[in-house]
Amino acid sequence: GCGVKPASSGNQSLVVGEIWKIDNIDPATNGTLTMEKALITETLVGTKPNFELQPNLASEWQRIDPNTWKFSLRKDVKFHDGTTFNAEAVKWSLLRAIQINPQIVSFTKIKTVEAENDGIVIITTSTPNSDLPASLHYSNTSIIAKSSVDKDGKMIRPIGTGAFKLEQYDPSTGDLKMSKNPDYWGTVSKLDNLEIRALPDPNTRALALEKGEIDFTCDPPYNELARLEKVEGLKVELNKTARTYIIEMNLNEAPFNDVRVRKAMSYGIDRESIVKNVLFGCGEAAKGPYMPGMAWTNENLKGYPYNPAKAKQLLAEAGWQDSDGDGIVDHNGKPMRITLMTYPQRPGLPPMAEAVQAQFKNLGIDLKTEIMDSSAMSNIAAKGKWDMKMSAFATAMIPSPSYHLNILYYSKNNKVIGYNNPDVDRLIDQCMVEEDQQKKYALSKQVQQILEDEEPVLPIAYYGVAVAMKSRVNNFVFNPTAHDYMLTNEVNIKE
Amino acid sequence: MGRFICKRLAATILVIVAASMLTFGILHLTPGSTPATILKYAFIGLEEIPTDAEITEITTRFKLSDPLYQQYYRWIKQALRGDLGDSYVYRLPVAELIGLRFPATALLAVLSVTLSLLISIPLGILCAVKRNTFFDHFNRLLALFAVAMPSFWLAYLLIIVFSLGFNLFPVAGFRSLSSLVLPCVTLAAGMGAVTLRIMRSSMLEVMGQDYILTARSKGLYERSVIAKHALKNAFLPVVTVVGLQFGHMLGGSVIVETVFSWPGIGKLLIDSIFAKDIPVVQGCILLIAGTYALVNLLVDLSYALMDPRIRYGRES
Amino acid sequence: MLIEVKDLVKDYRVGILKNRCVRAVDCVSFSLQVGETLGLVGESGCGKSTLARLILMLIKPTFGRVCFEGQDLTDLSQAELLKLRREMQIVFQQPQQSLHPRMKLAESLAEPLRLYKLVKSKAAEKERVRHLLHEVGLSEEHLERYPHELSGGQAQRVALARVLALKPKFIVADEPTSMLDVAVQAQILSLIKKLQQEHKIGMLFISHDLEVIRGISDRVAVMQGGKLVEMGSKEQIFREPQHPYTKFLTGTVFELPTRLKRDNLRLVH
Amino acid sequence: MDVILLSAKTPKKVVLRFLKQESMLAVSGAAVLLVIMVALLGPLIMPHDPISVSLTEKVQTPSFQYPFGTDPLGRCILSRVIQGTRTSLTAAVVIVSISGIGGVLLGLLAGYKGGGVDSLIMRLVDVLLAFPSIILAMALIVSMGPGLESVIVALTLVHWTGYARLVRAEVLTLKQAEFVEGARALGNSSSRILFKYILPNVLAPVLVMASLDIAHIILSMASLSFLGLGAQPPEAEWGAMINQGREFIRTAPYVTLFPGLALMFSILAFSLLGDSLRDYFDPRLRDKVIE
Amino acid sequence: MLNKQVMSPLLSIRALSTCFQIQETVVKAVDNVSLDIYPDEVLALVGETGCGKSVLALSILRLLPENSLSEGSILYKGFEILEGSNEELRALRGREIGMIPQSQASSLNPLLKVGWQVMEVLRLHTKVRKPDAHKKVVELFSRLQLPEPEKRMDYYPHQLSGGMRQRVLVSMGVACNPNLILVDEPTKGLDAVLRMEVVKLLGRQAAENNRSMLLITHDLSVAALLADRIAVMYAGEIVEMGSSAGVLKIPRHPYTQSLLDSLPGRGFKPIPGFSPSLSRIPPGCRFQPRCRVACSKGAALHPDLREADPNHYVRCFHAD
Ligand SMILES: Nc1ncnc2c1ncn2[C@@H]1O[C@H](COP(=O)(O)OP(=O)(O)OP(=O)(O)O)[C@@H](O)[C@H]1O
Ligand SMILES: Nc1ncnc2c1ncn2[C@@H]1O[C@H](COP(=O)(O)OP(=O)(O)OP(=O)(O)O)[C@@H](O)[C@H]1O
Ligand SMILES: [Mg+2]
Ligand SMILES: [Mg+2]
Ligand code: NI
Repeated sequence: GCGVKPASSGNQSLVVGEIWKIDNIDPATNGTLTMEKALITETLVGTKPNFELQPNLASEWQRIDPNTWKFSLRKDVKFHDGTTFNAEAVKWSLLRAIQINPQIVSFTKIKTVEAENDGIVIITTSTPNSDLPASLHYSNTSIIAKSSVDKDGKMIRPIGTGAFKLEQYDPSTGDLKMSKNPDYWGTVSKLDNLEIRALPDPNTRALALEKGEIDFTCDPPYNELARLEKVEGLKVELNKTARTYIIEMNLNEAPFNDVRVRKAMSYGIDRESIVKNVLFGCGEAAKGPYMPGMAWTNENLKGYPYNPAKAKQLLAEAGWQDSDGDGIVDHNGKPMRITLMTYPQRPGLPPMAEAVQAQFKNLGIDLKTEIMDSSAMSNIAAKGKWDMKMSAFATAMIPSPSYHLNILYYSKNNKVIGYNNPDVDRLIDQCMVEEDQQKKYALSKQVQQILEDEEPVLPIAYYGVAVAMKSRVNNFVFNPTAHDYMLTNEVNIKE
Repeated sequence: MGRFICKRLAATILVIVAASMLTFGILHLTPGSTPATILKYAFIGLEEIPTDAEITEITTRFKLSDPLYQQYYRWIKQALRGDLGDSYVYRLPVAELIGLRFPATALLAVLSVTLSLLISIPLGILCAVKRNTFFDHFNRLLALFAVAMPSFWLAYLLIIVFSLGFNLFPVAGFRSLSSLVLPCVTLAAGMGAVTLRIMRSSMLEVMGQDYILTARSKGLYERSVIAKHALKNAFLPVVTVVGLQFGHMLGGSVIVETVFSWPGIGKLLIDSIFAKDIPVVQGCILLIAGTYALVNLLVDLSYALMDPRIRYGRES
Repeated sequence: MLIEVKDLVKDYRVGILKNRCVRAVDCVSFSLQVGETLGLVGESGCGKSTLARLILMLIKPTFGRVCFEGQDLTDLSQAELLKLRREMQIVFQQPQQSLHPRMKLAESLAEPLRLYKLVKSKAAEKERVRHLLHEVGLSEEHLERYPHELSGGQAQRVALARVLALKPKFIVADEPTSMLDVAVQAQILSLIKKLQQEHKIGMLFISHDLEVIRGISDRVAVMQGGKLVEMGSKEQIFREPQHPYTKFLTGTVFELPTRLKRDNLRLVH
Repeated sequence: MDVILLSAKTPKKVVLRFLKQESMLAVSGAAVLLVIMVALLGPLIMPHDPISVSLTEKVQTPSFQYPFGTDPLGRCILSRVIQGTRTSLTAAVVIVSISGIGGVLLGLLAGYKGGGVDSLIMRLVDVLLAFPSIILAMALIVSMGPGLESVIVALTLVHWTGYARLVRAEVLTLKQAEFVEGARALGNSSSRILFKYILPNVLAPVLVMASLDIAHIILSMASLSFLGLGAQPPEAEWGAMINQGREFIRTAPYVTLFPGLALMFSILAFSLLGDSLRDYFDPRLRDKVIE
Repeated sequence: MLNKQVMSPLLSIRALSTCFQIQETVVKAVDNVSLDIYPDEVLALVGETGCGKSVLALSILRLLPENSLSEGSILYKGFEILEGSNEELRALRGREIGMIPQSQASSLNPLLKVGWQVMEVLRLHTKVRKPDAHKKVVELFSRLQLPEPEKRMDYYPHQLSGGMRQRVLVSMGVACNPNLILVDEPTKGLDAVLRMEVVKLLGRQAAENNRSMLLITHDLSVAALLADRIAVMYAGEIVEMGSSAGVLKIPRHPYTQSLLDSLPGRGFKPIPGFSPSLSRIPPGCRFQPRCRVACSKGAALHPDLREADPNHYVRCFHAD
């Protein structure tokens, strides 16, 4: 029932409506696009849907000593320009990425990259880093051929090893056109062409999908999901991804330095209602930092189900009661007035903040919301004069059980929220050096349990991704490790 | 005349330099440390927390620890040599980046100015000629509504009706000629309404002048009175307004570009302001202020071209 | 000596670039006695109004001096000038435009009185305004009107009344009747003449209408292109003009009822 | 021939036109008054609390209880539109009065003093006018952090230039006017001339500009809010409400429709008022019969 | 002069009234005016500002704005102008009846070259080719003694002095050699030198081409110089009409007498009071309140225009 499909004359092609604007196709800084969406580049290490690592361009890896790693490379791989994928290419590519994007050094701690022979790369790190393989899954470490850049080192076009080759990039519109890579080392795609169009406006994406200008997109306006689902020829899937809406608090200051207050607040948030009404079901009420289904998620956490009575009781225990009858609880004559900061780029956040505001009002907490640029928000927080901030935090940027814990809860790393628990620090340390994956997972779960007891951060909901596509789009399986959505070489069009 | 242009150009350049200083200052007042902001927008993602090492790297890479005046001096020195520097975020030469985005905005602006003039000028004239008829009232009412219509709202209404309802034009983006239609109409509506009103009142004013009476007393046909005597005079104020409108259009395009995902300079500027991508912001401001000044210069010149009183000075 | 003007020069910067210099008044010198009327004639744009403004120090001269009762005005500060303003006044050409459009006549007329605290009480002020009004031949019903509700002649009378309220010693009348038709012109001129004689006011009367000048002035000065080309008593100027421009001017005066025959006209080439 | 004959024979057009001119002022004045009344009486006529969230009642279609329906967080849209009137109008009035007074004073100063002061002020104006106003406002708002206060400050900083230019131009012509020169000759001091003679005569165009400017500012605020730079939730502001309802434009168009209509109505009312004031003040359209 | 009276008039106005409606008030600018203009005659229409002179002229060409209404009859060579179609009138304007508008400063289109503006009327009515029209206009200019006529063709109005502009307007009015020229206050606001020039110009024009002219002015000396007959208007109506010499030498109406006395040459004797507002015209003699005779009859009754002497009409009860 939809409009005429564009650019189709027998050969299969898929048009994707991308959710961000596209002004950068350098894999070192925008690897998510080239790796996960355009399928042009690949990294050394891959992940399974449950976030366990698996071989990709590297067939296996070994830690030789605390600072040295040996990666064996896959033999049968060729770049799109026909050159062979080898250790030299990996070395050049990684060093280039490090030089361009400072984040890669801080993730990987790479010091040197050496090609032992064609098929083996030796990587040394500046400090011991048990997460090196996991960090080499990070899309910005995609391996590209040297011919991707000109003689000044300027990116011409990414030439990778993926299932599709970049045919055309229009920097003025941000449109990417890919054709299939018939020499792909894995399964060759059934699609002949893949096209990505930047459509940052959610309404526009929904309209474009309905009109038939695109075949696939994600995150249309949440409220239109139900409607789109009913449109003939379209299907909608709700999925979760490794990102959690959380509220951080300034633990250095009252009232947040009191665990009873934190718990009270956690009980006072009706997560189910938020997910249902604010996110239109796109997401899931959070129990802990990690969504279910990840290898290191502690599935035993009970979370804080909505319980305003208990919340009030906890507040009262902590000395917060409405003594002057103005509807706002107070302690030593000081009413509880707090400010919640958040930013607008994730459309769910501002209305969520308002919902929290309304729910806190029932507890007698006067919450004010402020919406600002996210960098302004972290700047204010860094100065120490803040109460609460809400964000959507990626939990598996690097698929490692310790990475996210280390950033957010390790006392030395996150001075902003001021969480300081020696047990947690010790467990995270152990988790980071531990070689055995299963033991790592267990340590992580232990930390998660402590976090549930102390509630230094309020998890609200797991981030949901709504994928909307033509019914004809076949074999799309959502991969939760994706940043937004991830296509695979399996996707094709039903005839 | 030549000296007039020279002096105007010099003044324009001074104004642009001052404007660039102003933006430079404003950007540095923005909360959030510059390196962290750049990191978030260009490298690590909005929600990630920059580490100290990353911040140091960015600070030294872009020489952000230098005092403000040094940074500005460096920028202006480069700019005078024709080099606008490299974008922090896109890591492309600013000139190239702007070169990519400007044509889309220019195309949009020029087309919508043309469209709005093509419609509003004849309508304005007709309204003046048939003043106080139904035609006049209807068009003035329409113009009033168009002025009062927020462009983003109009844009959505147009999309719903013409893209979804009648499936006539693409929803967004800049991929074919037909995708020009809706953004152009959106931008042209507001401007056209203003021009129509100015044209009408200017025309009415001119029609009351003595020389129109003279023309009529010669026995001219009414249409030659309008075409040969009234029009040219009535155009003078319209030209100024069109020049000013052009500036508004550059501003208004930010909104239209957002709604229609139009890859133009307005969107680039706003994004760069957020990202503290100073070279790009400066480049865009330079371009916008320059274009604006150029348009105004052209307006002045065409004014002089149209009006002999200015061309030959007032004294006889 | 009431007024003494010496080598007065005024240059205007003109053009879009303000780079060209126009000499509007060029080295003008003359003097004026108490109670005397000097008529100033000259074609349009020859610098008459500029000269008037210069004498009253409404604009600064480029060069030259103006003395009022022996006091040099050129070097005075604005504050010192303010004190002298009461003694020297000006009446302009455009009757309607020389009154504040948003002030009722009562206010306009009371203003000079208040400015120089010439009256003690509200009642005295009212009385004085009424008196002034009668003096220029207007009735009280006009007090509540705005300038645009008056005819040109009436407005010009109000402007005159305002000036007279101060009993100045010197008045510049800058073409006060050129916008009025003959009948109204006669009203204003006779009024000026009457008041001048009553109050012994020295006057510089500017006009380009020789007939008017002839009717009102004691001495006549002729201006051309910013320069004073001839000056003398009325009789002198009209009977035996010396300067060719004066001759030309006086030659064009129409006499009534000299009927210029159309056939005669053909000869006047 | 007399009045009766004339009005009998002339097409009614003639009479009607003049009636219409007055009625335009009356209608727009009434519309503006309505907006102002809504703003003033806001809390009294709101059926619900404009900011209390009720997630279970989100996006309900207009009903007896919620005449304009509810927004995505279950708030009464009618109440929010009314609250939005207060917000927009207050902000617009604040902006217009501060920028208006500032601009007028600076314009007076520049026009009357001339010379260095004039050059300084006018160059500043030129610099501010080198960018489209909305872009400058955006840059300022980003630097101050989004929010209504920032919008007010930014728009004030941007808008005074218009008044300064207008007033300066008027002063330059008025300075030459005979009645001002006469006042000077009469012995008025500079400040008295400025405030008593010149100011009253520039007020009419300033008033016209101000009422057009209110319309313009309401629109600018809405645009800024639309881009997420303006009023922040849960503050009710039309632009922010439209922005919020943006995603619902097809499933629940009333979420944007009513704030949009309110926005349009106010802009329409104020621009119409400005127009008719301009006509009213224009001396050429005034009764010119003189005795 | 007498033989003119027996000729049939070129333009014959009968009982012409013109009103304007301004909001609720009606301004009766021309009230029951009847006059004739004969071939080869200059008729001067004098009267103070606002008495309706220009409106009368514009009524003849039907160039008044929408809010006006003319009644009565204007016959031009037997053609009823008030009932003519727009097209008929258009053909009349410029070709048969020329007009030299009131203000030289604003009556020329500032954006067009003056030569072109004059050529326009020529080419419109006479279908001459462009070069011929050009030649003809240069000739006109030189006949009107415009210095360097060839060069002036390409000048814009603001580059000419007032007198030169006046001459351009004259050349425009006479370009098609119309039978009747309406000249509206050609000397208003000009200084003495320019005034003389313009008068000479018009005199020459009338004399050389033997065409009729309606000369509107409030300057009696100009009227005296140029006119064969003079009509004096007061508050919308004609109060005295007669030969030029008759009216100026032996004025019959008190208004004319007072007007002459207020001339500078006669010692500025002003007329007391003001003329009535055209929207509130008193019932009796309109000049009565200011009249030196000021009879009681005039206070209540409105006098008719009577022939006091042969061909000398006066609207006064005391004209004999
Ligand atoms: N403010 C000014 N700036 C520049 N030039 C001026 C200015 N005022 C007057 N002029 C010039 O000075 C000359 C004399 O002007 P002025 O007004 O004194 O003439 P006038 O004799 O009063 O003329 P009119 O009879 O038309 O009033 C003119 O050439 C005029 O253009
Ligand atoms: N378009 C118009 N609308 C209304 N009233 C008008 C219009 N034109 C003229 N009048 C009125 O008609 C009356 C006569 O005006 P007219 O222009 O004929 O006077 P005039 O005798 O030519 O005076 P002047 O010597 O000033 O030119 C005046 O009271 C004037 O206000
Ligand atoms: Mg003058
Ligand atoms: Mg007239
Ligand atoms: Ni009588």
